[in-house]
Amino acid sequence: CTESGDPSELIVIIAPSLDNPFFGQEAAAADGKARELGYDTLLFSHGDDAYKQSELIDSAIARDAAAIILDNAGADASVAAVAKAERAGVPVFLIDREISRRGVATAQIVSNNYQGAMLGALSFAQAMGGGGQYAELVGRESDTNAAIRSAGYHAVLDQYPGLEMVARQSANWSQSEAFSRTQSMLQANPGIRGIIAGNDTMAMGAIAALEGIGRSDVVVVGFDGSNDMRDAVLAGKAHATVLQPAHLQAEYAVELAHGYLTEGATGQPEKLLMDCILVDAGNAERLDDFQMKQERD
Amino acid sequence: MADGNMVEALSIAPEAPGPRPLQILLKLRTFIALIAVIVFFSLVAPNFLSVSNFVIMMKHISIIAILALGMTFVILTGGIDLSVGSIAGLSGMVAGFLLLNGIPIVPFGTVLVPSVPEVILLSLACGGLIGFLNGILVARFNVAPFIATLGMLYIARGAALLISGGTTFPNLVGHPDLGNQGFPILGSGTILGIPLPVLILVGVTLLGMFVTQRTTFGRRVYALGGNERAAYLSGLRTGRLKIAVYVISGVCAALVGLIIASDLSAAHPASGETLELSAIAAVVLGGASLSGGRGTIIGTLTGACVIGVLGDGMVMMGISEFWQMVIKGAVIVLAVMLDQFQASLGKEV
Amino acid sequence: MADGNMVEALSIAPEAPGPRPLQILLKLRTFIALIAVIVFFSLVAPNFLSVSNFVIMMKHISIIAILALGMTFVILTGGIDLSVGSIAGLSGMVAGFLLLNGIPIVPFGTVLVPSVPEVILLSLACGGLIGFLNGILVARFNVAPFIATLGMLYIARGAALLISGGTTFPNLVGHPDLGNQGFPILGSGTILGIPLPVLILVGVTLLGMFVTQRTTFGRRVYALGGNERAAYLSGLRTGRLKIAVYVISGVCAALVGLIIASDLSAAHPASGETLELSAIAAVVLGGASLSGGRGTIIGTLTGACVIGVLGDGMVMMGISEFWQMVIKGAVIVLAVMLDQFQASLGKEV
Amino acid sequence: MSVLRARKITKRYGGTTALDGVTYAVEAGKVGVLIGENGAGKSTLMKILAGIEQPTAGETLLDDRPVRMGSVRDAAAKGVKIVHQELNLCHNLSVAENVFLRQDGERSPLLNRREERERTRAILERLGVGIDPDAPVGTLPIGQQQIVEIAKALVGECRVLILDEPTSALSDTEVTNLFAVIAELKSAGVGIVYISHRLEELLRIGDTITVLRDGKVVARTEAAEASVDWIVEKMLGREGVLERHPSESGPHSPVLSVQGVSLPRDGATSAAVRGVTLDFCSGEITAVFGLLGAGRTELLELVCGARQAASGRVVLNGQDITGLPLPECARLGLLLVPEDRQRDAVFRNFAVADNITIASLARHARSGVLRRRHEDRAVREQIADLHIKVSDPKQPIHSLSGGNQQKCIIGRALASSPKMLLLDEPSRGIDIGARAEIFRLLQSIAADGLGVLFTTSDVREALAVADRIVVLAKGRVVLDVQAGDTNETELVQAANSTIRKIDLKVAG
Ligand SMILES: Nc1ncnc2c1ncn2[C@@H]1O[C@H](COP(=O)(O)OP(=O)(O)OP(=O)(O)O)[C@@H](O)[C@H]1O
Ligand SMILES: Nc1ncnc2c1ncn2[C@@H]1O[C@H](COP(=O)(O)OP(=O)(O)OP(=O)(O)O)[C@@H](O)[C@H]1O
Ligand SMILES: [Mg+2]
Ligand SMILES: [Mg+2]
Repeated sequence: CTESGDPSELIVIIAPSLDNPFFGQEAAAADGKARELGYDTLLFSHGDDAYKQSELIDSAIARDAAAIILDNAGADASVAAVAKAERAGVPVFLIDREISRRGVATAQIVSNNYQGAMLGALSFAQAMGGGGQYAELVGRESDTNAAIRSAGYHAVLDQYPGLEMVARQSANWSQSEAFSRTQSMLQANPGIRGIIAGNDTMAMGAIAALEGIGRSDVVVVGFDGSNDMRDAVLAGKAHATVLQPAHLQAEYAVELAHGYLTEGATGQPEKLLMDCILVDAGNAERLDDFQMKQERD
Repeated sequence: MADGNMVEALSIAPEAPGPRPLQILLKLRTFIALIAVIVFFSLVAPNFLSVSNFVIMMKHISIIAILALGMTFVILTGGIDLSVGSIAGLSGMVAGFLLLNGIPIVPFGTVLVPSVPEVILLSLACGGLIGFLNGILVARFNVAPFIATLGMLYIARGAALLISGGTTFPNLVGHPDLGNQGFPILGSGTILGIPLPVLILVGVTLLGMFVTQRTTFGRRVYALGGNERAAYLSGLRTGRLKIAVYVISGVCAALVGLIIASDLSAAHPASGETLELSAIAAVVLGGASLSGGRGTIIGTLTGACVIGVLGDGMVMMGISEFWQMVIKGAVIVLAVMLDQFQASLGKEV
Repeated sequence: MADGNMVEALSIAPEAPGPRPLQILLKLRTFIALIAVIVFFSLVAPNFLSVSNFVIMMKHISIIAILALGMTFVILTGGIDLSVGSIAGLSGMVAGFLLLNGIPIVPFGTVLVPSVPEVILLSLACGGLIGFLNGILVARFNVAPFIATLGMLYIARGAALLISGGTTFPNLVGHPDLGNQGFPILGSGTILGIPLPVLILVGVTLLGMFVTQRTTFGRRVYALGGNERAAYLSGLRTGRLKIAVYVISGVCAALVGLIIASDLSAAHPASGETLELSAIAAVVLGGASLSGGRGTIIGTLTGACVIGVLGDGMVMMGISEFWQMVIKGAVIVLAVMLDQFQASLGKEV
Repeated sequence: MSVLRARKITKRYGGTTALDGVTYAVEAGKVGVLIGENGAGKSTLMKILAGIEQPTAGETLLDDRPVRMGSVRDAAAKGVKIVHQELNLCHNLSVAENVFLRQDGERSPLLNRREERERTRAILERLGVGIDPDAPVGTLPIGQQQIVEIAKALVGECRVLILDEPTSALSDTEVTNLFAVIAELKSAGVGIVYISHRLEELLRIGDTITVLRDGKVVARTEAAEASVDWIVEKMLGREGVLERHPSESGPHSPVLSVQGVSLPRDGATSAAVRGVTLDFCSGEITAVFGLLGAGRTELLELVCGARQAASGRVVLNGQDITGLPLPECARLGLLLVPEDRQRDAVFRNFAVADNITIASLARHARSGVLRRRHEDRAVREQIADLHIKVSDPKQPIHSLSGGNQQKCIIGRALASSPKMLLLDEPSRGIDIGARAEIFRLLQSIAADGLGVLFTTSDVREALAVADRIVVLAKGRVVLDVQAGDTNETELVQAANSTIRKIDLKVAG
């Protein structure tokens, strides 16, 4: 796409938070693409507060935004807000997370969190040798994604009779909380041989806790595919993470939006599930800023 | 209000002698700030100055304003209510639960399906109940309001999460078979183009003005905040008064929770988080004193408008999230500095 | 302390006459609660009762305890500091910035690379500065502490986000070429198996006890909280005292921010969020009065231990987040109810 | 010669002029007495001398050199100490800590508790009381607190000592002890300013007497040449204040009776009120006289429901109201006019009108909604009846003088249609003119058939105003007589009859 959009047109990008590397990258990617296509942009975050998201969408409507790129604040709680924008004639392009109803958003280019979680869990189970004690760090329990990822993990892990979950705690997506909770969980259950975390930030907290007591025999798996986690995988501190193609999604969503604004249709089905990619020692080098660099061959 | 002018309406504090024009300017400072903010954003933020945007802003303001109006009563008595955000979250969840699951009558194995008005009443009652517990802790057990409501903040939030196990209650549109449709109207309906939440806000404001200015209850609340010992020795039932203001605050918070859940057609257990801080800020911006006895409904409404307009305006201008936080903090501090400046103009040591 | 026994150490509140054994039990209630909590978890949580777990718990406690010790001074004067969590976040970010980027000297186009001790001092100074601003607002501009520090909460958090544009400063291990290695030791180092943060906590506690009990400054802080007007009329520089306590709180908060960043070898702008509430809860659990003049360092330390042990113990037991929240809230309220009960035993009307 | 001098001091607070070109000198080795009605400006003048307030115009001179008393510290450093009218103590600190609050850290930032304790003990002994230096101030009775307040001023160097109503809560012996200390200081060359509303005290202690009226010095003389009548005349510009108005007593019917009530002192072993049995009648003024700590406040608080009796009954018009909470008692017509006006009665955030009606709002409301016109009328009536000097009922109450504020509080009680008017030290901190007016008011209220019960620490007041006098000592009724059948000596002896030994025990 080289042709330029109407310069006065505005694309509003709303992400859950701008102080998390994943969402930060995602927003930056969308922002970069939109500017490249000649749009004005505004970047906001809703902090996983569905009502704040609704207010931000109101503001986007008031600003006559041409389109909204949204990483939403909850599959169920976002439906009404997205519908409101569409009613007001502002097409909404969802990225990363889906909403629970079809036919509301113009497009949903979302990670298949469930599939990704299963990938991670499978790799985790294999690294654990199909047995042993493990702990799970869950994201903020009121977040849809925390539940979906946890469900994906358990869809696989529960199939292994040898794997025993001895602790499960929420660390609210936070590194320092994951850090201190992991320390306590390890105290209670020194037999833990694996920790599977709902995102990379929490996995990094778990790794710091493990390093603190000098344990390198614990399998850690995260989710997101951040650079920090990549480095940990390369250093052998973590086993794997699951890359959500944040960069690709965001850019693709902007391109779809551009197509929709210039041609009146995306030419694609509403929902596009992008599969996640497992990142482990084998391919971690190619990971950068939430995208896999092109393979050399 | 009815027989007073704008200046009077802003403050029931006894008029301090001093240079009149400056006094009036300071008394009206929240209004002036509001107008300044509106003029500023009209100039710099595209599409800010439009009827539709004002309607939307009023709707946003209604959330924070209704919380703040309830909080005003608590702050007038010299208390504080940190639990309002959690109460809002909890009441939304209660409504969601009732709409989706009804009330299971375990011994009979049946389920009672309450109608939407009943759901609303039950949720409001739930907010009132938490407020009542706050009040009991403060009035009967002498727990400092900050601590009592801080504890309740955690308890109510935990309860909200427990109701659904942390998940969202989706799609609260009700079902024709069950006769419990219509819940989303509360938050997203309009009458003559005016959103229902705005009309509710108008109603709550008028009621609040009436109660503070025309009823014995209102007068007693000011007395209690002005001098608790004197209020007690004058025969006021200070304990009941305190309980009542926390109930009012709880009910207002529950109303906000309902509006949010209704507007989203979904109830999220984390909704309302940190709203208490904005509500307190609005009350204080509106000229109320945290030590009690001073503050007005109109002042609080103006304070909420400033916070709301500032928030929306900054978003429309595209100011970065981070700067928004800094500006919000600075505005709160600045407003209270002005308040102190006004107070010092007519102060005795 | 040196000349008193444990009972005395817990409270400087005037001794009320009353049934002695009950009085003592109540005075020691935080200790008793702590012991009860420890005994309980020893019975139900696997491996709770082990040296290594206690070391780790002490480390977790040190975070909240250091914040709470600084906060104790503020609360003793009758103030409150809501900004400590944000200050912790900000100071971590300042340290991260200095370690990764140094101090750019723009006119010369060069960069000054501070050593780790310099980084630590600068970050602490930054916390002290924010505390100083809080103090100025409270003492010179008469802004209510709740509001002044609420404003600062937003401002400092915004600043923390602005420093890095919202991202984390990763991998704060320094670089041999720059001579700024060793930062992670602060948080994760140990001496004779005892984590450095715990030793820092011990140091801060001893210092705090010394200052509150043996210095004129400490006495004056109590006087200020007991009766501000009396303190003023006795010739105390109440303004400076207030500024000083906020600076102390700010520096302690910055210290906590450094420990967190150092322990994780990474500085995250959102770190420390809502820690202020736990810190306040710890101080109040420790028997301090939010209206000032009553409270002790040892009490606060005990309060922080209760909160820390409770938190860790519940995690080890595997209690769900939701119930943890409810229990935390209930404990706070209950503790203060007991406090009031004790007070009422020797009260005048 | 004068140590400290105020020259042409003017002080304005907003619109009010508290001091208007006052010149006043404190002389070394002399006690200068300052007297004037409430609001005459005495405290304001002293606050300026002590650096707490800054004058709008005029200057202060120390040893005839102009100085700036910029702060309390400034003044204290120059040896000017002040004992304030109100108690300014930190209840959470011990006696010694309070006494040394100002002077601690003279030399180092570290505390020397032992030395403080010893020096405090010495000072307290000088004042003739055996208060434990380690006792928390909050647990001391008001009288002892006032002594601690005085002790604070006696630490360290002192050239000028200002005592602003230091004896309002002291017993006669304590006053005597204080006067001995003052005499000591005097001979050591300290210049003393003494302010009090107790006229006979002033004549006893003073060397010179200065009368202040409406912020101006109106008279000044040697104490030897002054008399109570002279002072009163200068203060008020008229003569004669408290005359006995025997009530035209009709047949009185009993309204309120307390039967064998006891009330334990908080936490302590001895009771604050012990087995008191009394009947109070309509149309009769009863004065409860006693020394500090006699339990007068407790008795009134017990009657109005603020405290619950440990034993005995309270009966109002035949109805047993024992144990009813205060709001119920208030509704039944027993509302207390408390002793500490500022702390317990005045709503500073309210106008005069709202202060008057707050206890009787229900009367001006229909199902909770205020009828403003109705309320307004009642307020105007009350203001007229009680001669409250206000320009507008909407005026903030804190702009009124103490006497007028007190009238508002009495008006509040009257507006709630009391069965019996209960007043705790209604004349405390009120100048003699306002006092006379208030007592005339009580007499006219009684003449209208309402029973009045008030407490007082002033025998003459009791004799002049009351129909009947009850003397309490150590919580017991030691005398119950008609005012016409007794005299000052008998009353004072009765009040002192049992309290001496016990007082010492309490103190020790
Ligand atoms: N801080 C203040 N602000 C406004 N007016 C004040 C202030 N302090 C005193 N005044 C006024 O100044 C006048 C003098 O007050 P001051 O306290 O000096 O009287 P006083 O002679 O000490 O009376 P009292 O016998 O009641 O102690 C009064 O009219 C009072 O209302
Ligand atoms: N906080 C307290 N702790 C212990 N004892 C107290 C306290 N307050 C008052 N008392 C005691 O109760 C008794 C009654 O006190 P109070 O001063 O009310 O008496 P009173 O007769 O009303 O005197 P007055 O009204 O002249 O001050 C006193 O002996 C006093 O020592
Ligand atoms: Mg005075
Ligand atoms: Mg008394």
